[in-house]
Amino acid sequence: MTVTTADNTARAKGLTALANPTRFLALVRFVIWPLALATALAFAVGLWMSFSVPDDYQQGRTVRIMFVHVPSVWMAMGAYIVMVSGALGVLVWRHPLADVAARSAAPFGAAFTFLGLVTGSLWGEPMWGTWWVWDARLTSFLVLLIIYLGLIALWSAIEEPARSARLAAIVVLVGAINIPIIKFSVDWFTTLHQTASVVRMDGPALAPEFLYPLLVMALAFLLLFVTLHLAAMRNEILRRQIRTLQRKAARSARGGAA
Amino acid sequence: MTTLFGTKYFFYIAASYGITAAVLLSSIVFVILTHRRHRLRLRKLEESGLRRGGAKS
Amino acid sequence: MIALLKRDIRLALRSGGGAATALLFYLAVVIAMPFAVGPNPELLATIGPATLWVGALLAGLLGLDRLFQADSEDGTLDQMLLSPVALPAQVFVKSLAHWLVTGLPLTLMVPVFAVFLALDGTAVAATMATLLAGTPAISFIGAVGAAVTVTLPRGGLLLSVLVLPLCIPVLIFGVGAVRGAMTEPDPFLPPFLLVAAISLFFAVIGPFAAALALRQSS
Amino acid sequence: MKLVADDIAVMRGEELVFSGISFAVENGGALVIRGENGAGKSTLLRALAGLLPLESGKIEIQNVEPEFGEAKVPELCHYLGAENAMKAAMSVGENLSFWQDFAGQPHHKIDEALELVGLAGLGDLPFGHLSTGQRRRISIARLLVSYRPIWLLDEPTSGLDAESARQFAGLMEAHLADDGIVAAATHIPLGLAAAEEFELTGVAE
Repeated sequence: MTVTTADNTARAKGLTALANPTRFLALVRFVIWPLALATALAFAVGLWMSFSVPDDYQQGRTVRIMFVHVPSVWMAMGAYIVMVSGALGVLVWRHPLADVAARSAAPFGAAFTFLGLVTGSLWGEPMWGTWWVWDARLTSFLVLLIIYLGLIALWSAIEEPARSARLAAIVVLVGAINIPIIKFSVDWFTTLHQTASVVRMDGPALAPEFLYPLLVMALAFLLLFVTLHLAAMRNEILRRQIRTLQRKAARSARGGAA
Repeated sequence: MTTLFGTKYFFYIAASYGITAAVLLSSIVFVILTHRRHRLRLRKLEESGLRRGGAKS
Repeated sequence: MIALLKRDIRLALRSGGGAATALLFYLAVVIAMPFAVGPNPELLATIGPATLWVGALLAGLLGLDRLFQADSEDGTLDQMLLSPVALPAQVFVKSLAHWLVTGLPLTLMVPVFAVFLALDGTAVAATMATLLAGTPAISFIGAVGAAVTVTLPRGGLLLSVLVLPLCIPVLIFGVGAVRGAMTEPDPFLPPFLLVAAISLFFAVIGPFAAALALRQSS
Repeated sequence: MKLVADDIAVMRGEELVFSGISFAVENGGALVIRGENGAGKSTLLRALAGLLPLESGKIEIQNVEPEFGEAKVPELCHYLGAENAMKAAMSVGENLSFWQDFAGQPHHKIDEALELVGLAGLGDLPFGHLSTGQRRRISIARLLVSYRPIWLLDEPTSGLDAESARQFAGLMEAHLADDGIVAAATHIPLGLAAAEEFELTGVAE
């Protein structure tokens, strides 16, 4: 079985060749270790660069938090995009792995959103003097976190993967339609209550020596997400196989149909 | 690099990197552990039940 | 279709129906606030509209999980799925019935509650207007949550987690509009129109998404 | 009119419930679907009614009489499920008149239908106060208040005593005489004169 050297961003979702789980599991086993290596490498370089960069004259040392905050925020949104494409895969193309992809992306999406919130609040604290300020970005990420947790609860609440796939896909899409509305209302809400100093989360136009570490860290986060996502998809497929075997064992224990 | 530790911001930077590392590492560990657990249960089921397709991992 | 609307309203008004409980819950929320915050009128006046809005949102969510679950349990949902009438239209009618029985009465009760919360004329008018425009959105978004959780035993909890984030824009613009009416610099009309726009938007999206979800659970 | 099932297979969740099922029921014909529970009798009826997607094969109505136009299968069927589809808080009359308005094609009047199931005069009694047997007969009355040529019945006589079961058999005979079609899943004999039997053996393991 010749596995084309799929580069790490070629998700299994789109390729119909990978529709059946067995070939997908083989691909994951083939790709997972090089990906893990690349992730570790990217993190090493990223961290080294972010610590060797001089202090930013405006925001003092805390700008280093940006190297962690901004990639988390990007990946939080990236995970939701993965879920939306998974949801479309389920509802439109009925791709068997689409739900597996969407379902395994959700926990990491929630983790990155949580990280975005924590690092954002840590970054702002010196300026604002409090741990939480109803700043537009932080607020919309808080709402995104609730949406993620709701989806994770929905996926685990419904026993049958076939049904939970389509129901979760509907909620993912309705959520996706809502995110711009929420973003718009939160921006309006926060600009109305003008806080003392609005911290510009994505920072002023970044001087190049800040941009490179940021991009490398972002790449590291992306590689990590891809690796974890593929591994989580593998776990999900194994979980479903276990479930099928258990039901088969239960049925044969009942003597089965005539 | 050394000047970094003396400043009052050190706490915030350390905290944010620390929490990020904690969350990311725990996700990695979680994924690996569930993978091992599933493979174990799958092997146990294999002896008794019919193997429903899926690569030998 | 009209029959469905009439039946649903009649059912909700009957003793076991959700309408009475939603109104009582709303009363409880509004009464509790002054006790929690203290009696001084200015403070009450500023948080009055917010209390009425949050109460309306929570009371709306309260009755939603039974919107389809009752029909699913007694077999009526099967008949709805079979009927030649388009399912989204039926969901629209059921959500409308839910709004007529929870959202509307809450709005009409605002002048009564205004007395407890020391609200003046403009505040009452603004709150009623925004609630009238905003509570339908709660019913229509809630219908999606109700349809998704129809087969789950404890669906109510999951429904609130799924629906609450989607209702936040309605809450923000609703209360924002009322504040706009009360304090001079802030605008009343733009947020008010946005609330109405959101309601209309979900009057279309909600029933289709809910119908799709109901089809999955047959 | 002929109700035709052509090599249909249905999945419930991830399990294949049955496959390769084919049969046809003519006007005035009745089909009794037998099989122990779990063999998929209810699933087959729900698939016929269009409540469940078919894994393969197809269900169609052949040579439909012109007066039905090109109505789809679900619009030509009455589906009587295990549940009675009635609201306990509403009276019997309100329930039945709701179903008459909702389903369209009014057939018998409410009181007539109540007569036919032997519950005349219970119109304004809340549905919740009835016994299981009476409730079942009211849900049968629902089939009478609006007209559908095809009756899909899932354990129709559950909870009925011998007398009401006989009465129900009479109603079905009347429906068949009126060129209707009946497909019932049950293991209690329905007492119908001419009824094809169909054994559902479930999936060979």
